[in-house]
Amino acid sequence: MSIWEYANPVRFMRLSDRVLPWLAALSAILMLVALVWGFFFTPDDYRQGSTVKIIFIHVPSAMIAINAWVMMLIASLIWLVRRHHVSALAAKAAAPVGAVMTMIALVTGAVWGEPMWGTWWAWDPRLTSFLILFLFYLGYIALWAAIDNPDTAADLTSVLAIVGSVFAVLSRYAALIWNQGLHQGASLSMDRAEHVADVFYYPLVTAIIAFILLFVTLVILRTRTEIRARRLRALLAREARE
Amino acid sequence: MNAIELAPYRDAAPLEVRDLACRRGERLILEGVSFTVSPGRALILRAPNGAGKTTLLRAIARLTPPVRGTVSLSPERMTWFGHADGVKAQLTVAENLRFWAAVHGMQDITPALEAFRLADLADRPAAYLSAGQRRRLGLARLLVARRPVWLLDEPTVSLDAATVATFAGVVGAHLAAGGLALIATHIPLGLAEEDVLDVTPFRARESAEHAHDPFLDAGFATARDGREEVSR
Amino acid sequence: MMALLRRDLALALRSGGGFGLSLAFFLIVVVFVPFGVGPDTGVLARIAPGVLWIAALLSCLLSLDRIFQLDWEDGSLDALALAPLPLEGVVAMKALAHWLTTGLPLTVIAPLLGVLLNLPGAAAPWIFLSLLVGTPALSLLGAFGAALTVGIRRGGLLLSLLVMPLYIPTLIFGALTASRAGDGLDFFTPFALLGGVTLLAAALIPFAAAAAIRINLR
Amino acid sequence: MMPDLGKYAVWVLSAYGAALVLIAALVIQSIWRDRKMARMLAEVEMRSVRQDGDRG
Repeated sequence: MSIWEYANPVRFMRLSDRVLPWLAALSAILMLVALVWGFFFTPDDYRQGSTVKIIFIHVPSAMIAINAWVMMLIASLIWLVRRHHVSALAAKAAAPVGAVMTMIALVTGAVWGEPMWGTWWAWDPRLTSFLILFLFYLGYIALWAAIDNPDTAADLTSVLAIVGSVFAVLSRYAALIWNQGLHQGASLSMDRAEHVADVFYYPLVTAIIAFILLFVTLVILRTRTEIRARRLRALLAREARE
Repeated sequence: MNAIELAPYRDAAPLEVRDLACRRGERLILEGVSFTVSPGRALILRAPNGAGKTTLLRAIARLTPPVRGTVSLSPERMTWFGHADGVKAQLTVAENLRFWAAVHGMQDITPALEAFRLADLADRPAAYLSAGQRRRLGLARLLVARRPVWLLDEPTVSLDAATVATFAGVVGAHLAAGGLALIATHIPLGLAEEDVLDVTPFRARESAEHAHDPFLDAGFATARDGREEVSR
Repeated sequence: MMALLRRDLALALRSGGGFGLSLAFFLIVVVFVPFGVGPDTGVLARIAPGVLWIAALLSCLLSLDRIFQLDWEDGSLDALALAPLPLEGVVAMKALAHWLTTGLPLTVIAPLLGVLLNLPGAAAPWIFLSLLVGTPALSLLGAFGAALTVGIRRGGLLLSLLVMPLYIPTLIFGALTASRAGDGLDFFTPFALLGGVTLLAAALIPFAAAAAIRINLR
Repeated sequence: MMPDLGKYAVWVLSAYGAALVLIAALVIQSIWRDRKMARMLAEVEMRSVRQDGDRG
């Protein structure tokens, strides 16, 4: 059996029904562990004081914000090429999650920025890029909502996701050139010793895994909702015909 | 009435439709549609509204890609005329027609104007045409496109009897030149070369609709109780 | 293709709606800025390039929904889809017609309106050139948004929401070119990138927009 | 129990608070919508099963 079998809505519903409770429990536990660890059991940073604790929300949500868009792009491409309905609906399901993650990254960034930089909002390239990403999410969600025929909506939003990705990347570089920012460099890299001390590194990795699990859980849940909505629509249309 | 004569179409070929299945929106409307129209013949599509005449024509034109089946001729040999006539009110009659002629690589629009009795109105802005004149201008596009296959969706709606006769004459000339036409209409054109196809029998069966739409799959009913199934 | 361009130009000029309207809107936005920020010429001079760019961008948005909507409603788009022109060419020509009737006139009067904002003399030619190079991208991206929303009734607001994020790189590079020129700084990098964005849009958008139209015609 | 957050307590707490509220809202909305959709679907599903029976 190939992996594409799960792209069949019925199979997806069956499998996700079995997996979802475990996934939800695991992500809830891990999220609790990560945030409790990060909030209660990490020391203050010698420069940033206790504000460094915000990193355990800020960095994971920012990573999800970007990767949710990447996932939507990939799911859209799969839909355009292979016409798997679950793929299109998963892209639709991920958009609000990505948008909320972007908002969390922006809000925590602003709250962190105020004591550190002395301002809630700086038009720093990174913050600006996330704001732009947020606008892209809004447009994508609005286009899904505006089109009545779900297959047409899936096609058009996929095209938008492709073109949007190109211009989102362009905007990122435009923002870089436009303003060389205050923002510190990447907090996490392959060569971790250079950036973050171990006391922060392990809870941060835990938090990132927890956010990834939360994202996967929510996307599966919301995809199930979308599949049900499609099923409902199809049944009602059939009734109307009889 | 048969004063119009069209230059014969080159390499006339029959339009063969085999086992076509077409959809409108998410829904499968027609399946198993097969027929052949030879050059020089017109096929009248007959069916109640909503049965899928427009859907079938759009599928043959590949505007809506068919779900299944084959159409022997490529859309490059077809021209389409639907409910909306594509006439621009701000342009004159001649400008409207000259545009479509240029798009199709044609120069001379006089025969088309004459065929539809529009020659006197050539310089009038389309905004000042009567509904019937406007419709005739829309139909005149068929002649400047010079395509052997005409797909016509209710072309005679809102035409008076005289104009229907004019139009029937033009279609007759088109057929005489080796063209062919598919016409969805309620009003008989009274062409000598017409066959009638009732679309109703091709309505998609429920089982086919279910096979087409994965969200109508019967498996869903059990998927609801997925856990039960696992325990079994 | 030229026939299509000629027709769209004739339609835009004769219907009066799009052409004059976006110029008037441009003028109004520029005039309103001093009312909002105050008459201090120093402040106005500093923000002038950005204001002119934003005003041009907003004026461009006004007429976008007309690019495909009318042809969609009257069935011309169905006929064009079957015509011997590739739909990608149709998109490119329609974007060009939109630019000739919107972007180009805006570009021409922008340096004149710059006078109202006390635009530095050194920046005036670069406002003109940056708009000249950048506004085609606005028309192209607008055509893409119009193609996406052509099947939606009252899609105008949605169209703006979809298109404006795509305008960000053009806006940033365009305004940066003009303002850096005004300050006597190096403006070659943003100017080159502005041209790059336009070229990218010209290469990518006709295909994306044609795909969107085909999807909408189904 | 509460760690000493020093002078930045307000900021840290509000960042955590805002993030948790947003996440909770998203989770609750997702669950609520799924439940609602499942309920509506079950209703229609029952109806169509009954109709299928009539037809059979």
